[in-house]
Amino acid sequence: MEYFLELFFSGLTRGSIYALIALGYTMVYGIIQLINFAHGEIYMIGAFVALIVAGVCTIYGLSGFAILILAAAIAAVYAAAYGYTLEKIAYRPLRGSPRLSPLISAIGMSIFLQNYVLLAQTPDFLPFPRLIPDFAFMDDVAHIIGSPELVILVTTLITMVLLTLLIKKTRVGKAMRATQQDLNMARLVGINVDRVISLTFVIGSVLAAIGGVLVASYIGQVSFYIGFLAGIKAFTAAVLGGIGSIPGAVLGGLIIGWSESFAAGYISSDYEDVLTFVLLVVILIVRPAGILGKVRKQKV
Amino acid sequence: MTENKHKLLEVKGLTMDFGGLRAVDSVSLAVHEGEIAALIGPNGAGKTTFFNCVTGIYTPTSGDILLHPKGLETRRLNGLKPNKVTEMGLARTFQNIRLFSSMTVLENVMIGRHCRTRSGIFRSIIRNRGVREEEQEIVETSYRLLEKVGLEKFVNEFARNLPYGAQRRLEIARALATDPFLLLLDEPAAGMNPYETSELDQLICRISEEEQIAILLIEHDMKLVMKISNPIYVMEYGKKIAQGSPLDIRDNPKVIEAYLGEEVDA
Amino acid sequence: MLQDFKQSLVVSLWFVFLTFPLLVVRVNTIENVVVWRWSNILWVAIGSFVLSYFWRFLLLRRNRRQKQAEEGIASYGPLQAALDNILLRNRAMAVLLVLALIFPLIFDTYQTNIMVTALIFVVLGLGLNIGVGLAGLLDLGYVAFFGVGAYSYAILNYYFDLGFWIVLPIGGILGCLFGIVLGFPILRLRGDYLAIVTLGFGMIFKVMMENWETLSLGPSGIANIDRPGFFGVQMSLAQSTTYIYYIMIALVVLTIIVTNRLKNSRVGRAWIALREDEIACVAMGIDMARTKLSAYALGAFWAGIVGVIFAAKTTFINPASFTFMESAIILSIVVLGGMGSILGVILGAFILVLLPEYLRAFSEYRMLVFGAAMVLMMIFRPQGLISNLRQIYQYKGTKDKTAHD
Amino acid sequence: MKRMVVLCVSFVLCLAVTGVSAETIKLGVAGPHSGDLAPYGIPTMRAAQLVVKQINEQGGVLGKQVELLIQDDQCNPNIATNVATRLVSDGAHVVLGHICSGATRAALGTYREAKIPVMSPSATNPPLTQSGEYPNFFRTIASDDMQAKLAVDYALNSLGVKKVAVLHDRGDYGRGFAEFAKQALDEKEIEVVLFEGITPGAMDYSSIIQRVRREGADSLIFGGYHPEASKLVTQLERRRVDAVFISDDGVKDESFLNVAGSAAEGAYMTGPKDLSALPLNKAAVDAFQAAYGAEPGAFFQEGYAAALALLNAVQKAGSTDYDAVVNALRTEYVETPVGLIKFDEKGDAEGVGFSMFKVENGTFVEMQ
Repeated sequence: MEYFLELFFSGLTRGSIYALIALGYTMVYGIIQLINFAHGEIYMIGAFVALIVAGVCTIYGLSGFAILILAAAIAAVYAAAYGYTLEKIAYRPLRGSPRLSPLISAIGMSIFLQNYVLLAQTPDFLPFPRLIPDFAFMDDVAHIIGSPELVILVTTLITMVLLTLLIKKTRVGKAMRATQQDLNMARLVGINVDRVISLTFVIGSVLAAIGGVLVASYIGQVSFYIGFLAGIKAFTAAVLGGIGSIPGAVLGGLIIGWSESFAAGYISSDYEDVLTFVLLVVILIVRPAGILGKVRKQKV
Repeated sequence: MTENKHKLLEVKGLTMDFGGLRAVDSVSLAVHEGEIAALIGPNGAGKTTFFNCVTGIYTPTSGDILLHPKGLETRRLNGLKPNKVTEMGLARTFQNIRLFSSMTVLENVMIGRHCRTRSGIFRSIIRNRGVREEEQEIVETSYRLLEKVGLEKFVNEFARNLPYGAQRRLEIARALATDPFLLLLDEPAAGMNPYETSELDQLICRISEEEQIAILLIEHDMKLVMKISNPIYVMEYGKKIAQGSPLDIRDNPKVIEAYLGEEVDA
Repeated sequence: MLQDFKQSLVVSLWFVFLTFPLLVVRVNTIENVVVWRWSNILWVAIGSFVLSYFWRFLLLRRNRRQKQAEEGIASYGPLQAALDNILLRNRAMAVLLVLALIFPLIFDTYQTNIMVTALIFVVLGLGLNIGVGLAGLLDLGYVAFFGVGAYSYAILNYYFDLGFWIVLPIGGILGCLFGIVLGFPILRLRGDYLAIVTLGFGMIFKVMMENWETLSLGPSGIANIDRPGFFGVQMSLAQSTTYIYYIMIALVVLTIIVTNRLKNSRVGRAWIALREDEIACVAMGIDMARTKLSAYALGAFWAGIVGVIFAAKTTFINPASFTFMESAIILSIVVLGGMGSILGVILGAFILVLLPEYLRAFSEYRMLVFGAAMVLMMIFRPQGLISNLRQIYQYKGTKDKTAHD
Repeated sequence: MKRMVVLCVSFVLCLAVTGVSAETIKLGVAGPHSGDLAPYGIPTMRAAQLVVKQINEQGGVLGKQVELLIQDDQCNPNIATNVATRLVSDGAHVVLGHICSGATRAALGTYREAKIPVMSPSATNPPLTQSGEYPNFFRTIASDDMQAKLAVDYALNSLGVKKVAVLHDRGDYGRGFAEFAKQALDEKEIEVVLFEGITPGAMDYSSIIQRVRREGADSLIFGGYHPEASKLVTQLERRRVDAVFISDDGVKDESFLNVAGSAAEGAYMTGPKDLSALPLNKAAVDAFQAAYGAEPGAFFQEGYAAALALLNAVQKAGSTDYDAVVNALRTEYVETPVGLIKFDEKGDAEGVGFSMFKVENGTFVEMQ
């Protein structure tokens, strides 16, 4: 039972990070039906900026939990800026082009950003300063769930609640939902669709950056390459849960996290990635709309 | 008067549900040899859904769609893939034009010949005489069809660069290229000016007479419908509410009620 | 004027802000040093200022072109016009073929070897072009089929000592079979889902080859694969490189002929129609599943064949040779050259393979430039460097009709 | 950016040198100099530059200047074969490289055919020498199986382990190490409770660590590099798993100490014997620091040693004739930063050895 709990919590931790990234995919896809392939790189840039802030602070002698929050805040700002610029440069000029065009543009952007960070910074792994303290009250259960995991879970939870409130309760959220329903209709009723799309990218990027900072401080290292795998896993999560659906992204993230964790714990970790993709193919064949997604009938 | 003619398409109690919504509710109709039948009704009455069920794009919830090709056995179309339906001799056009926009006008029509020709990958690579002859046959037939719909001067244009009315006629030519015996036209006159519309009704009549193709069309332009089609079927809220000759339909109180508030050109 | 200046200034400031942490600060948390590269601010500022002018100019030109196209004014570059001239085209091709044939006699083994790599990518590009360019099926795991071909030769050669010429068709057929088996369940998926699933296949292939030690010898790879044989003649390295070069030339010519014929055939038209509009396509009586599968499997076939040659050329393969990076490079070849355009893809392959090879200084920025090029091509020149040449049809029409008009 | 400049300059220098003197000894240097694996290739390239500069200042080899031919293979086997043909075409007499085992294997056939001696500072894959297929291949680093044997022997004799979990990163190097370790353990009939690959770059490895605990392993042998190793030891500490961490040379990196912090304490790993006390070693490192103002990086000493050994062999052989050079490599001892070495019949360096290291108080301490 304890073993099960251990795996359960490590799956939950991993899954909640996937969920944070998956939200960005799902929100963007919901509005402009585009796989934002470069979203994983935004996550990586978030983590990298946080590393730079935290690194500079520690080198100049500052340290502690507050630094982490500062780093996360700056990382979120930068991720948002990158997400915004990304949309403006690589996707906006391609609205109304054939479906393949923005997708290829997204792949190009992903390759570009990865190599940009590689060349601007370093191809090596860099250590991320340890800023999450070990809480004394967690001591007894630390072998099941440690302090960093607790921080991840709590932060993710707060973020999700805030996101839900934003989407359900605010004017902006309403505009986003309307745009998701029908972009042209939303434009007709006076919603500034361009701004809504930009905002979606910004929100998605902030979520990814939060995920990036959490992971970086949890595993203690960052490299230019971390966005690729995480991005693919998170996208799979979004599809699994039903792309376009926000609770779906969270559910999908958790399912992927758990399935990886339990597979590694009970079966073998040799085929961990294979498992994710097999899951994806099976879901797409059996239920193309995903677990919580709505079937959209194509208009003829 | 239609009883003694051969019945080509027979739809019985066709019903189509989307989730909880019943878009088409047990509609029956028939199209006979030589007829130009029309399906009319207010927007959202389920006409296009009806077409989509018949042509295999949707699988209907219940009901029967039967095709009686002349001299061949009857086939039930329910759940058949669209390409099979087309192969059987039932072609269609689309309400919101669906041309292959970056192919030329001629190539668009040539695509229509696909299901009537046979060259596969290997023969296309070898390109022997049979293939070359078949290819030439495709080109000639397609060009002739373009002449028929009056588009031969656009033959090498990209389909997307055509004027609106010409695009609609190109869709008809493309559908004709599949050698149908029944043609389903979804709002062929939508967006056309009066001159184009009058050209179109001549074209439809010519197709019906010269090619011996029966036609079922959805149309909002009442003048056109009343002029060329008989019988007329009327749908509202997914149900068939009337059928008959143009005269019957014009005086049918149910139809007038359905169109109340809608513009009646007749 | 002032408006433009202001706009560029804003862009420039924005990019300075954007690149500040990554381009200016370099923190090394291992040795605890921070490097401040202030001069980079200047470069970014100037660069983005100038580029923003370019960007606006290009966007403006693009929109103008689009409008012209809508009004039916065809804008043809001189190159495109020259290519449309059949006589000129045939002559150019003859010259190129002769050049290709005498290449190894003029240049040394190294140049020939590089050329072989370029030709391998030409065939890969043409193969992927069938799926992506013609049928519109974005395949991000194309390298897996390449790997299937390479591994089939390596394995058959290692365990059964089978020769190159026997395995060459087997490699192609195996690639094709894998294409069919993998393609069957997934081709119903919409374009972007297909992309991500094929990406998954590419990764699964690599993991399988890493883990399936008994078959693939695991991550350390298979070495000492035989070079192609020529009636048992012992060949030196230079000779066998030249030999492989000619095999590749033959394969490229074959691929060009085959894809060109297919493109202008009933099957090829169906692929293009499928790319344009799936629903209209099935309504015209085209079997979607079969058509998609044939495009996918045929692409896989070429990858399989050329995989065998790749294994014979390097004489060593390991799973690390078949990563997403390779798939991305092949895709950029197709995108850069021009989707659906055979000539474009060939040009794309030469640019992408030879440029980093001859411009060594550039090789570090290779992937950065490829990525940026993919984005820019999509925005400003979606048809690629050389757009698809149009087939010209001969038709007579009905005489009396033309007289009547 | 600086790297870029150095590359360019060295490239231009090469061109310039070619133009001036026709009669030179050409030393090819191949390895990853761009991309994500560049940190493994650049130090060797710089070592070669330092060695050549020094030797040329002292009058060169056999009275001729030494010319460097630097080629970037990006650790990609296909590019490596192209690079090899390039070096052969350019008339390289001896080649220092390649860095990755895969690229080395791919390129070796070409060099063998052209009769060029090749020496790698880092390719540790055992078959490279042991298969006997490449008589032209030498290396200044010990092979994986030696490392694995050393690690296992140490674990059994000094640490007294009973139940071992073996993990690897599925890579060429890591998996090789893990398999040799398992083989050695099987021979000694020690129970291997877990043998599995982990995904490099995965978010975390806590599940597999839970599994290690559940299987009751008292030690964890890992084959791979430091990024994954630091994640593993961190999880071991966090999850309070009481297992000794034993790994390979790929983990013995400053980054490991920094990333893993306190979790690294008590971890064991193999690594080349600490020879920093050797005067030549010190001189090499000092020269590097004078030129670049930083720590040399991975395989610097081995690369330096290989460059010295190759040029020394040419000097001793009296010509660049293949047989003479190979013979010199096998018979003549040479003083290098990794000690006084010569090469055995298979091509492995005699006198290059590995030691066990332990992390104590944030540094690597050599175990006797």
